[in-house]
Amino acid sequence: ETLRLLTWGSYAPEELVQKFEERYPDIDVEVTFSNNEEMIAKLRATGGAGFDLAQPSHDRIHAAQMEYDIYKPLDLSKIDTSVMEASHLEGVKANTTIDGEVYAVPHQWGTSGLMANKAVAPDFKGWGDLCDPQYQGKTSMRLKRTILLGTAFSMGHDPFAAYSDLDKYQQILDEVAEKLIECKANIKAYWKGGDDLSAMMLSGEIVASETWDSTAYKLYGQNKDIVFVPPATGALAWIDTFALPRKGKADDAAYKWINFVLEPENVTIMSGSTGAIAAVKGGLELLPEDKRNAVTAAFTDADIANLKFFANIPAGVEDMEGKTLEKIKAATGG
Amino acid sequence: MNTATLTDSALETAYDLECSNIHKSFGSVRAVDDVSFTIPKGSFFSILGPSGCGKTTLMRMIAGFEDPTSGDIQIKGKSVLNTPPNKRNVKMVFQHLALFPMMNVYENIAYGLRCVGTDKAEIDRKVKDVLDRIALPDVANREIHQLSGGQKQRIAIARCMVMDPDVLLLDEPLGALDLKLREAMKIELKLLQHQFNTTFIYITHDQSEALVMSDHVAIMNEGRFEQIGRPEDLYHNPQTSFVAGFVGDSNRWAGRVVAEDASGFRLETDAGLVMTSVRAVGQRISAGQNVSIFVRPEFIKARKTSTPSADGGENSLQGRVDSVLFNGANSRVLVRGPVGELIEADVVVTGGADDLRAGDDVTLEWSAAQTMCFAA
Amino acid sequence: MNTATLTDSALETAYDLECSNIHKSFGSVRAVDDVSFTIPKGSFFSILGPSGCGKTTLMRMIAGFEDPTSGDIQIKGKSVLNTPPNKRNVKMVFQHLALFPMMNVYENIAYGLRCVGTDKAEIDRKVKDVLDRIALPDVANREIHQLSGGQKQRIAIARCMVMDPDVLLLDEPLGALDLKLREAMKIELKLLQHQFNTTFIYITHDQSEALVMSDHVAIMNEGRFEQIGRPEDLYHNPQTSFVAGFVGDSNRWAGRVVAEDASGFRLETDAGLVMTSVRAVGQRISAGQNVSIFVRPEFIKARKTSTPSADGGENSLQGRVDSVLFNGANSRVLVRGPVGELIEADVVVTGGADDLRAGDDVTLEWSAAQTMCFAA
Amino acid sequence: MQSDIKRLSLILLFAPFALWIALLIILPHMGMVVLSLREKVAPRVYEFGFGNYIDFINEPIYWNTLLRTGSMSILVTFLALLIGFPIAYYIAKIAGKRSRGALFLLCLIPLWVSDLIRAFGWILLLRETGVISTFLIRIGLIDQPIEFLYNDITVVIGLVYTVILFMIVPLVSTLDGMDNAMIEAGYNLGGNGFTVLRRIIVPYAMPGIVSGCIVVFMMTAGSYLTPILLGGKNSSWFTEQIYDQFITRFNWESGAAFGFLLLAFTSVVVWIGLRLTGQTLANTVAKS
Amino acid sequence: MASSTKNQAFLFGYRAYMAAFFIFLAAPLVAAGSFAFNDSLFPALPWQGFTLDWFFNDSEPKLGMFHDRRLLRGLYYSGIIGVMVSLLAVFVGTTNAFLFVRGNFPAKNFFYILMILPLVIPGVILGISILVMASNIANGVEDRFNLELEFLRPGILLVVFGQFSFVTTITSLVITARLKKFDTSLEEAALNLGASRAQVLRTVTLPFLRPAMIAAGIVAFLVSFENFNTTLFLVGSESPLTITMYDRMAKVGSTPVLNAVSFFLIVGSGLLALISVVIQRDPKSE
Ligand SMILES: Nc1ncnc2c1ncn2[C@@H]1O[C@H](COP(=O)(O)OP(=O)(O)OP(=O)(O)O)[C@@H](O)[C@H]1O
Ligand SMILES: Nc1ncnc2c1ncn2[C@@H]1O[C@H](COP(=O)(O)OP(=O)(O)OP(=O)(O)O)[C@@H](O)[C@H]1O
Ligand SMILES: NCCCCNCCCN
Ligand SMILES: [Mg+2]
Ligand SMILES: [Mg+2]
Repeated sequence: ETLRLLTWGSYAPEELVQKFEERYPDIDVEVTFSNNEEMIAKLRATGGAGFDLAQPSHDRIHAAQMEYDIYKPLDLSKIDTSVMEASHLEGVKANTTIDGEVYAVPHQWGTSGLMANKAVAPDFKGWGDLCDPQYQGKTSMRLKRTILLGTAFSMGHDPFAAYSDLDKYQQILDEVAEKLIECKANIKAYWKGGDDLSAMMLSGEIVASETWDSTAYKLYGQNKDIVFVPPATGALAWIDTFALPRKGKADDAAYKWINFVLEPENVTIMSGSTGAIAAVKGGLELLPEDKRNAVTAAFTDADIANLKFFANIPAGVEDMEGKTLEKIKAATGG
Repeated sequence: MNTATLTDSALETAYDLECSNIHKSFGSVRAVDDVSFTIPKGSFFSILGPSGCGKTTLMRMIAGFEDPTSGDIQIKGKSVLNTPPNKRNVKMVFQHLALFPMMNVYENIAYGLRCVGTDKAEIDRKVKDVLDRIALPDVANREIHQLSGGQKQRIAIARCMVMDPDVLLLDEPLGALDLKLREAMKIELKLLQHQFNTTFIYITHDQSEALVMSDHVAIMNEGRFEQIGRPEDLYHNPQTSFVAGFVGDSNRWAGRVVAEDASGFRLETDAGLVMTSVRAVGQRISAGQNVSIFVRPEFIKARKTSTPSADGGENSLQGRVDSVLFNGANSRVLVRGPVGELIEADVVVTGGADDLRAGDDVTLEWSAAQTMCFAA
Repeated sequence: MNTATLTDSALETAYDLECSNIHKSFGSVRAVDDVSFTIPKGSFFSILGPSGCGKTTLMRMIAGFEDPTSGDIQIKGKSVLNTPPNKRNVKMVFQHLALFPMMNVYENIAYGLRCVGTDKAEIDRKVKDVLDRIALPDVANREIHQLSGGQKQRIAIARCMVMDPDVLLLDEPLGALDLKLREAMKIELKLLQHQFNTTFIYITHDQSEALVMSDHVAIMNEGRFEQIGRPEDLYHNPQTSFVAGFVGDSNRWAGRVVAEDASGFRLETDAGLVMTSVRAVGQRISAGQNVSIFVRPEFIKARKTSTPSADGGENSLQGRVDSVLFNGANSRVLVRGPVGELIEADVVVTGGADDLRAGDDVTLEWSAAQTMCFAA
Repeated sequence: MQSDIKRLSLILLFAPFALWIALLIILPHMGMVVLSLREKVAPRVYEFGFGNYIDFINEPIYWNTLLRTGSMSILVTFLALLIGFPIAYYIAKIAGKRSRGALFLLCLIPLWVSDLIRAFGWILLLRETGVISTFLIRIGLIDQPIEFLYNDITVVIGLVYTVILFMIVPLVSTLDGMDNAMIEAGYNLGGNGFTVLRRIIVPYAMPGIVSGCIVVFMMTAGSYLTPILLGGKNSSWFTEQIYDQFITRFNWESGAAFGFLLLAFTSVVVWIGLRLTGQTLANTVAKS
Repeated sequence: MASSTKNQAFLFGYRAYMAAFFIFLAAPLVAAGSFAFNDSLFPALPWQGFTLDWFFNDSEPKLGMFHDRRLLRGLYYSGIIGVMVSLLAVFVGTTNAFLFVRGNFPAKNFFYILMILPLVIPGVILGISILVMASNIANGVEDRFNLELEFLRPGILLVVFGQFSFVTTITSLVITARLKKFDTSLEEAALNLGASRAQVLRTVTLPFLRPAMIAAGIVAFLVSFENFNTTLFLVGSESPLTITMYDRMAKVGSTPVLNAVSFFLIVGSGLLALISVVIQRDPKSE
């Protein structure tokens, strides 16, 4: 049978896939790379068919399931949850329980934050520095919700708290939009994927940017001056999960995959590829050497304590954020 | 004049093709209008008429590509109205030949035989045989585009003849050839017909093709047969003014019968030329009637008025040469007649001093027997 | 024979066009090879030659679309080699007319005037005027595709004539027309040339067009002019065997001079026919030489051997009629001669009893003056 | 009987056509219109209404993007014509018989490579540390690297590149059908190069020009990757908007409305173009 | 030729323009292709030396394209989809050609325009409209009959339908143009020589159309192969190559293996294009 994974780029390294297939010779793994939005869009289009295992982030499950009914509940007895870091497991369960059924368990966690080339931008610290004129034309960001949230924090708001009061949230968004439109002149370009971000960063076309942590770790491997910078207001933390699409046809294989990638030696391989930390006990230690160095170079304990986990997105927020992003994109700044 | 039968006595016996009272309408257009004729075995029969007169339509009905609106078609005495085109033993050479470009010469000729399931060895033999007969024994493996125009022509005929048809239809097959080749193929076609001794029905709007090649010619006009006859009959004894005008060149005038007697008529053209004609057999016109008058340029003798008169004929006109259209053996003068109209007469131009030149005063003479007139 | 000048004395004065020693090569192909000629004002000059002989290339050089490899072209006495085509006052009627399909008749004719900046009212007047002269006063607003073939023809000429050119070039303008129309347009073109009184240079490979219309004709072959002269001269006094064969129909034999005397030659064809010819001015052939022999069918008199002999000429042959090709005034017999070859002779077929028929024994006679021969 | 067979074969031939057009073109578009008339009022609750269209009208960002897409597409179309016409003319009228085929083929090769690869190639060439900038520094023409990427001009260049072949192909085929004698007649009657171009060649080539323009305009307005990958921070393209509605905002209803609006808008532009040039769809696009 | 072309300076300028244009056409492809040989992990300058690893190497990190299962699988799906699309589109293109060249029926002109329409509908819209319809039907059937019509969900079949929906216009136009040139008297000649209708079709008409059908098939295949806009919305888990590459680029990060694939495609489709042109060339027109 075929196990059809709908997952993030690099969340299914070839090495692991081959190892898995060797262990389960009758299972054939087919991987589709995606991201949170596309996962939902694809599953919406198929009504939850076409894939056997999806890996959305913990905050993107509840609303999507409410609206489109694209996942089925997990049978936790088939997963070896004992290896998981309890706080993550509980957090994800809390976020994804609907009518008493659990829809997701954690897999990898990481942060979104900033990165800077310390050789040329040693003082780079917070979200707001992206708009600092001293880096005129040398910064970048991705025009997605992360930057909205980060900027909100840097302006002293707590957007997650405002989720319960959407008018308030809209106000925050408006302020953020104004700030980011103003900031437009300062940045070089909006990056769209790890690829163009890496290219700009490595070539020195930019010196600092909003980033996924994994990309920053990867670049750290290339150039020790490029480090992940947890923003002063706290890095935004996410947990990517395992969830079963409603009409998946290979649940057993999916459970086998979940358990397989949670095995310690596989965790190392996986993290080597993803650059993120497995949500298992001792996940940090299981990182490959270079990644662990990058993480330790980036984070102090205080930074870790200061992580801001993405909160569940209530209905309507996606639209508000979408419009805000469009507004920023369409504004003719610099 | 709608039905016409050949007068030749031999024809009463075996007809290869017999059409009776054929009509064909396309919507309101009467393409073929009550045509009847019979063609005896082994003859070369042409249908000559202006463009759009219905020749192709008639031929397509014989081949089975169109159904007549009414009337009957019999081949070798059997009606073929309910026989589909691929079952009629009537083969056709198309205007643009319609040789199959994706097949070579051999395959083109073998095509029909294959369709009827002839076996391989027999096909080989027949193809070789027919290629010999058209005097192109070595072209079997050529592609069609490697043939000259005249060779293509012959292959198209061979492709039909190998099927041993009762009748071969040819729809203006020379139309696409150039002038010199057309002249040569005229004679060749006639020889091929002798060779195969099959009935040929030949369509053309070129009178010289029809006259030169055919045993019998039907003159068609607006869907009807005007006259059927041997080429000489049509030329010398046209039965209608259309035939007189269409076959051969003519000076043509509209005029009136001013007097008649037992032997003939006295005619006057609208412009005032006066001439006489003899009464042809069966001709029913009478004094006062409007007529069309025809005189062929070859029958008009033009001589300088200054030279002594010979016996030129009953009709005589004075005029002045407007221009000489030199064309070797077919040279002609345009003469401005007494009432100002241009009259054409054939002349011989030898290049000598007594040739007619523009400006010469001339006398035009022709006999009453060569003045043709028809009720208008 | 590469250079040739007209002998007419009037020509020494004003030439509309003068070409001297024109060569044109395309790579290794010599399309035009040392051609020189002059054309006097107001004359109708034709260039007649087989396909591919270089006619179009020559005309395109005159119009300025090609540059001669060497040689000079003068219009009204001035060299135009460095004048671009749009500045030469030489207009051209193209083979397929090249009327602009996206403009109507008026705009087609006005095009050239607009290009030279003529003002609106003047254009109106001129277009109206030229349309009157070509006898199509009412077609100004028609689209091109609404015209008949002959009308298009005339519009193409009008479009040029409205520019009042020094010379009008016509490249086989009748090639695309059908038979009957072509005949009619021949006469019409000549009349139009009279009308406009402009020098016309007319290209064709159809000898009857060239002969009928032209004041002078140049015969072109393989890039060279073989002979220039009046149509009658070319027909009656061809200077080369190419001209003799190309202009007019001929019986043609390969043969040998077996004897000569002051007045002429005794010739024998390869097949063994024997005949005599007279010595033409300047002819340099002698006994023993191989020659091409030409006799035009119209000069051969065919009479039944049984009828009494008239004075038919120095040459006489016995034969039997193989077939009669009836074609009205242009009828011909094919006679199988004493050594088995077919000889063509023109005959008159009246439909009477004394017409020749296949199988008749005939005597063919022609005069020595009408036997043309050229060194082979 | 004959005519029964004829009718039967007509029906048999019509069936695949009808299935294709009805099932894959007409019904889906009708479905899209219907979907676009559904308003989302709560999760899994929809109402019939024009809300999605009203949103579009009320939000200047949307119609600005549409207008921007439209006007840039017109610019791209115009540039493609301007650049492509001489190329097509050379291939059809000036090149020798042999080189003609080769040139035509050369024109076609980029056509067979996906948008993605083309854009990818441009990125490699144009980025600040890319081939062109590096080359210019190397030869000493500039001393600071220049960013050619991420602006509207780059998008236009990339789009022109992507679509120009669809301009050249119909132009070559119409110009090819034009008798050279027509051009020569134009000169012969006294026209200079410009008059011949303006009064003869261009009018003659009009169906090809219009056909090329329609296809190119539609392709440009409907393109996705090129403007996304080459565009800068201010660039936005209407297809991106549609994509966002569908993919990142799961808002199929307004995505469908946008899709319909794009189709309607481009159709109107094409219709106006046809009107202005006096052509019809059947004698332009269909002919080439 | 036009007289202006005799002006040497002008002609020189014109040729220079042509050359510049072809350089413009080739540049991004050459760039995309040549970085396939850069011995670096990034498809970017500086040049690190020549290597064929991105084609043939069999291990990470420089996994060559011929050992990259996912790319090969994408190639395989692209091939499958391309073949299906071209077969379908050539078939319907052929029936359409007969319909519009030979058929006589009311509102023919209107239908003809309908036939052309898909070519000028933006690909994105074709994709989403088909997606929407298929989902509507599938959801409706599921709600009402509790039956899952999997083939209506994004996947190979929908991709094939989506591409087929506009590729058919192209094949129809190509084959129609050829059929218009067909002299119907060839068919009549075959009938006249005794062939049945079916024989005529098989031995005369289809052989005549064959070059156009093959060329249309190749064009259809290439268009399908490179299609992105329509496919994007209809693709399920079996992604064809363009989508695989896009995902790779946008979601994983590109390595020169993408350049290697580009190089491979440029060469491969160039060859196919060459074949299609050669096939379509009529030997008689030479
Ligand atoms: N399929 C058809 N539908 C309608 N009218 C037709 C059709 N075929 C022929 N006609 C009309 O019938 C008349 C006779 O046509 P036909 O083709 O038989 O003429 P033709 O004598 O062969 O002419 P040509 O010498 O030009 O070939 C013409 O008026 C023509 O327009
Ligand atoms: N542009 C060209 N390049 C190479 N050869 C050419 C060119 N134009 C003409 N030729 C060659 O020059 C010769 C003369 O051609 P031209 O067109 O002048 O003949 P023509 O007498 O007009 O023939 P036709 O009666 O067939 O029109 C031919 O052999 C032709 O192939
Ligand atoms: N907003 C949540 C982002 C989750 C990101 N997962 C990233 C994986 C990157 N390789
Ligand atoms: Mg006909
Ligand atoms: Mg010529």
